[in-house]
Amino acid sequence: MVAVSSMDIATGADFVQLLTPEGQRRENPNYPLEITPEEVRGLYRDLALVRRFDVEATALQRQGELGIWAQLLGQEAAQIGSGRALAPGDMVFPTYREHGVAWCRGIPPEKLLELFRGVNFGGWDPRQHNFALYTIVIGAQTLHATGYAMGMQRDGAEDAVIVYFGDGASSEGDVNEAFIFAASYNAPVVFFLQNNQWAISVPEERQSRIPLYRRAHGFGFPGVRVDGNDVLACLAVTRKALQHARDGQGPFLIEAFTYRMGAHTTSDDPTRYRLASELETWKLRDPIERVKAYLSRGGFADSSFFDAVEAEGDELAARVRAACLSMPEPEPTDIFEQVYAGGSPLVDEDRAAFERYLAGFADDSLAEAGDR
Amino acid sequence: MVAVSSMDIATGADFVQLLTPEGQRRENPNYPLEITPEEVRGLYRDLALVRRFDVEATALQRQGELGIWAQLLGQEAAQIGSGRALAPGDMVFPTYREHGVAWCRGIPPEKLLELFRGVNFGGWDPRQHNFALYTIVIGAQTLHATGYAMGMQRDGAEDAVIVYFGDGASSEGDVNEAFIFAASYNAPVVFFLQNNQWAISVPEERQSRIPLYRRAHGFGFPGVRVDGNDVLACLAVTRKALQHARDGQGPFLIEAFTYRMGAHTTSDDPTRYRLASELETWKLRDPIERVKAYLSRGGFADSSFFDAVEAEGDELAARVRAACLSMPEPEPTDIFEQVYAGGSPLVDEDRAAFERYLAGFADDSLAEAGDR
Amino acid sequence: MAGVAIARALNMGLRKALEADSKVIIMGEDVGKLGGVFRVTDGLQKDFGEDRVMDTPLAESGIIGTAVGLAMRGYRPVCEIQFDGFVFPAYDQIVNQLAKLHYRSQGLVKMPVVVRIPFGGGIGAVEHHSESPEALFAHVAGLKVVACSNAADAYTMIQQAVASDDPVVFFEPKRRYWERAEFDPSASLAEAVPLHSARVVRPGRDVTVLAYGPTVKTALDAAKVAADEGHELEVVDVRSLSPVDWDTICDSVRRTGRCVTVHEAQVFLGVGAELAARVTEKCFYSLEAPVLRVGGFATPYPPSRMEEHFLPDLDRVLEAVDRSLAY
Amino acid sequence: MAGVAIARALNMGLRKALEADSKVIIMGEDVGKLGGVFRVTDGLQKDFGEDRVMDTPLAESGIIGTAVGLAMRGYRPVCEIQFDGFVFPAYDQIVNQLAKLHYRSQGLVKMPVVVRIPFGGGIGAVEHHSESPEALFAHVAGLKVVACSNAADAYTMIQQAVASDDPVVFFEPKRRYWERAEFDPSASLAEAVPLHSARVVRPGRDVTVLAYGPTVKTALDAAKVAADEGHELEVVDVRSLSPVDWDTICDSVRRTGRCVTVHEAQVFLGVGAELAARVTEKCFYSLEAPVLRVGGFATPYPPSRMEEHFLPDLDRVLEAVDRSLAY
Ligand SMILES: Cc1ncc(C[n+]2csc(CCOP(=O)(O)OP(=O)(O)O)c2C)c(N)n1
Ligand SMILES: Cc1ncc(C[n+]2csc(CCOP(=O)(O)OP(=O)(O)O)c2C)c(N)n1
Ligand SMILES: [Mg+2]
Ligand SMILES: [Mg+2]
Repeated sequence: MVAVSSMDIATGADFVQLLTPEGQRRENPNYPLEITPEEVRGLYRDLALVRRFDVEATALQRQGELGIWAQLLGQEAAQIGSGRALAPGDMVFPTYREHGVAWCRGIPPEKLLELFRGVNFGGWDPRQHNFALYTIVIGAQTLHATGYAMGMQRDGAEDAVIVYFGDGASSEGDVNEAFIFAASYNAPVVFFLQNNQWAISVPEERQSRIPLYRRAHGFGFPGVRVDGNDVLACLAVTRKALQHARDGQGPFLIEAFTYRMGAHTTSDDPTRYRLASELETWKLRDPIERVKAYLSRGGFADSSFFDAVEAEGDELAARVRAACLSMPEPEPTDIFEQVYAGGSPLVDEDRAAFERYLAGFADDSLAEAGDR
Repeated sequence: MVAVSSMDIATGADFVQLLTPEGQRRENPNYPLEITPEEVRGLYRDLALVRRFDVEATALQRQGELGIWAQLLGQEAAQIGSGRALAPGDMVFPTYREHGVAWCRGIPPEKLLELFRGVNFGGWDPRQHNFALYTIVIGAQTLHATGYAMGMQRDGAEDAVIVYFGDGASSEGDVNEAFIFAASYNAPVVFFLQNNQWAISVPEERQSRIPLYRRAHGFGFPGVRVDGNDVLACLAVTRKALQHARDGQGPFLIEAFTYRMGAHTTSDDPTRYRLASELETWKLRDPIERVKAYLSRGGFADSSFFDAVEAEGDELAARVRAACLSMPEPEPTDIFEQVYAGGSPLVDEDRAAFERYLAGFADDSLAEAGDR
Repeated sequence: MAGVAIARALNMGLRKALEADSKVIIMGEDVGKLGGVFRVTDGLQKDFGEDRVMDTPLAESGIIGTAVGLAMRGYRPVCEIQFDGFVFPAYDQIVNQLAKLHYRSQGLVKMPVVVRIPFGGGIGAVEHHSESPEALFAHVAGLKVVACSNAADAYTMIQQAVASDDPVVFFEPKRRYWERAEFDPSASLAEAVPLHSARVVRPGRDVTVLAYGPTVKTALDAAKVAADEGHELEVVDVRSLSPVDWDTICDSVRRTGRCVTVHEAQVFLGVGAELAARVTEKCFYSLEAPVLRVGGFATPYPPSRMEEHFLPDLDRVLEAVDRSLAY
Repeated sequence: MAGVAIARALNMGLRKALEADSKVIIMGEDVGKLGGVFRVTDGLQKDFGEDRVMDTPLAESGIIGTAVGLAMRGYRPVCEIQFDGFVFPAYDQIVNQLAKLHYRSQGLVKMPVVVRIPFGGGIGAVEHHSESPEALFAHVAGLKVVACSNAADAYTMIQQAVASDDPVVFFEPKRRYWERAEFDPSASLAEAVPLHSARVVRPGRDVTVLAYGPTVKTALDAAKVAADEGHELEVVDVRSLSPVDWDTICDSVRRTGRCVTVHEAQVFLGVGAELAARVTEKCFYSLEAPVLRVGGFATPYPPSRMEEHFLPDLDRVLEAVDRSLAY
């Protein structure tokens, strides 16, 4: 069988890279990138802060403050690069791991904790940030994104949609149907596939025996593979893909080839299915280190800058932690809120019965002085 | 948008044709075909007989003997060419239109009528003919075929699976998941897509903006387009694809580009959505005429042969008609047969109640002399 | 106006909905030039264009999934599922997404999507074309589920469903598509009975018969025969399967003291199970007999030559009525 | 043998099934090296190889659809669905294909496929990880549906399910996976109680409580408390949701005259609806009170911080028992 090892591909030719792991700038005629040191410093700051936030969220889970946490460790460049390519009017459909993209959309990081703490299913207004709720059912959001893009078409809007999904998700029927609808209606949607090489314990080779970006070619639209640990390449390629969509040229698939440096979630134990050595190899391709190297070597930033960012990260972490600990608990009766826009007697009946039931305890505890 | 007109494609280069509409033999280095006049006469007979059968079945529906009929008119070459490429041990998964393939598998044509008359869901033993039941839920059988092929792998069998589906079916998630599983496990399955250019009233352009055979390339296995009205090309390409599967090289997609010359089914009215002129163009590419032309021009067959085949067709039609008219009606209590292999008290209870209920009538009609 | 068939009434209702709100769009397989296999969308693409009456690729999950996205963008999609048996590929998008998004977003994201499903048997079709999956949707919180039984309701209810800000699974009685009834298409929607109300379609004092969709006519036919035999059946068209209008139903059962439910879906865990369980709970002291249920058998839908025996008919309803009266 | 957790008992049962028949194969997401997110298949790939314990691509319809094909080829696939909320992409293959093929082929094609689904809430998970979809399968003719509630049953029932020539949807009580019980793994399967039988797990004369899966423990806890208050609850573990063992259930209700059902799924059209409707029909004259149903509310499963209120607990069971006794 034609199985392709990830490594070969990541170093192969059909692969857009503008900043090497060593921090060297590379040019790519198809993806020219004009960027000022100031902008690169901004990207560094984004990368460092979302990583710091992610570390804090992981710690909060360990301490029992969150039920579970899906770390983005290692995928910062893919998310910040693509997230910073977006225009305000563009709509984003994330999975459950796009904390970095959420950051770019101006969602207060602590809001991301609410779903994982279990107080609600997402603490932000999708319309206000043009950032949909996290979707946990793998692949389902790719169809929502395509439909939303079809709506933009009808509105004559000049915006585009970007939808995130993983290497495992690429196997779901929904994702392939999304490719079909998007191509059929030429919808302005960018499919951003973060290939972190693992679907929990299942390696990407189980999902596809050829590089995933090629999937798009079989559906009749462009697909490219970019170094997902290279924030500059992710920025340049996503900009081009969004422009492609805005120009009425239809869908575009970006495969950001990266690596999930952490566990799938805090419930997962990667030692059961992958070698520690794999992680070591990928640490050498760290998405943040290479930007730091570029900035330092080029004299675009000195230690005072890096220290400042680190300090800012610690403040952010402290703020997030405080917000998490002081997060209000939902009311039991919130269970019955917003099931329907138009309400339902069935829900009202259950709610009334539940309120009587709760009241019953109050009485009990008075009467029987709570002896049950 | 990159919509491609069917016509361009059908005359394009990436298109395997071994017998032109005018009956000229063409060679294709990738698909060499050694075939004797005797064998071609055999194919002609197959083509002519299944068409005659299809015409008779359509007439039976018009006369109220069948609830509905799905005509194969125009797709005879795709089905006979691929069907005659099969070895006895190969397993076939059809849609609801593969009457020609069923013919090649030795299923008595009248058996095909039982589903459409409504006496059962398929009158043959799938294991005896290595021909699964017709599947009406679009695309579902492609996953069954893939799983069956995975079973063959485990058995170390030297057979392969072929599964039929349409241009419309190519949009279903199941079909794309079948491509993924087949590629992932390198299963010995040939995906035979009959692109008759219509999914009821929806043209193939709505399903894909590039030729459908290319879909396979995005999943990492070969896909080729063959002239679906050329029985020799369908035979040669299917043989090669089956060999590819048997040799352990995994899945293969064949797009047989053809045309649905009849209505979708006898319930359909194509005049509502397509031009008569389209049909005229395709009559010039008739799958049977070109074989007749080849045989006549080459002096491989004379009128006595063609007359004999026609006579045989009429006999077949008469036999099928007689069998249809004398088909036994199912018993009302057959409803309760074979719901479960292990039986179920729930079914038994319903059956008992129903039998009491029927018995009640018997009594009534005696007592009240049937005055309800 | 003169007698109009249910299929035509739905077409008229959809046309009104398209006229009333430019955000309403129709999508599905063959809904365009063909006008749907039952012609319910006949002529609509011609008059409203391909952007508003859209033939889709052949993929049900894709139809509902993109409808969800269109709804997020402010559109009001009306999706046609060609036949009952073909809704299941879309089941995940309906149950996990369409039904839950309003709740998950704490009311910020509305899902005004209608999923039209021709349902039930009796048309001599091949397998998968005669299913009655309504209970599989009514059990899902977040969805509203209705079934129309006559042309007047079809015309009104489809407009009410499109106007609803909640997702509505709309079941159409396939084998009754050609049944005609008179109604006034100019009557104001505002004054129509609410979408989620049941209706007594024939008053009677002896036994309450609960039916919906295609079996309402069956129940009415049974009531006629029963009347000759001296039994007055009160036939209630349940109309809304989620939420259910318990007041109308229980008011009837309290008067009759007896209740029989009728649907084509298999009895086991069919809608009749909930009707029986809750009616018994709410009307326990009024019931002279257990609620009896008439419906499909605990088997898959059989080949069409046997369907007349599978489908609850007048006689099976009367048989249940007799058993109820025998208590 | 010493106390074994349910997850471990299932693992032991699957190992036995793999040893007993070389045609048995396990397939699903992460069932290989990881051993499943709940470790139910822990170590099985290592011992039986990748051909028999197979990690699949991430596609549920693909898992069930290929399992159907493997079954046609003579294999006996045991498919793991990682969490209850993720079975819906496979719903079409389960309902239209897996459930119907034996019937459609007039018994020529057997479908010995097991679909394992960890179900129910209470583990503090995020959305879609705490669903109770059992009624959506029990309503489908052609499927058999069971739920285990303890380690001994888990060990036996999974082996019986794999041995069944019919498709079995096998529900595992997620939040009880770590509950331990003692049992004899060497006991012969032939002498075990049949897969589709219910069992009285605690005798009592006052009220029959019907539960299955995770709520059996809830019912037993409630029975203890009720006993202190002088009420003897008879707890029946329904075990098989399709077909249901009516004899055991009705025998109990006829003795107690009162019945309460308990499950996590929403009450509306949940399995309790069928239990209530049929028990009422079969035991009408023995019932002192209507069958009362305790279950989830008519809402989607809420965020985990609220789940303790959503899940039927000891107090809600006792409250229903009190209401039943008050009739
Ligand atoms: C439909 C569905 N099936 C299974 C799951 C369980 N699950 C959660 S994440 C995951 C793996 C996803 O892998 P991938 O798409 O590569 O995304 P990643 O987590 O690597 O970012 C699985 C199987 C799910 N959430 N939804
Ligand atoms: C899942 C599903 N959706 C819809 C249908 C209704 N339907 C029957 S045939 C058909 C068109 C199929 O087109 P294609 O796949 O091209 O096959 P063809 O009939 O042209 O041979 C449709 C939509 C179905 N049978 N199954
Ligand atoms: Mg991944
Ligand atoms: Mg076609």
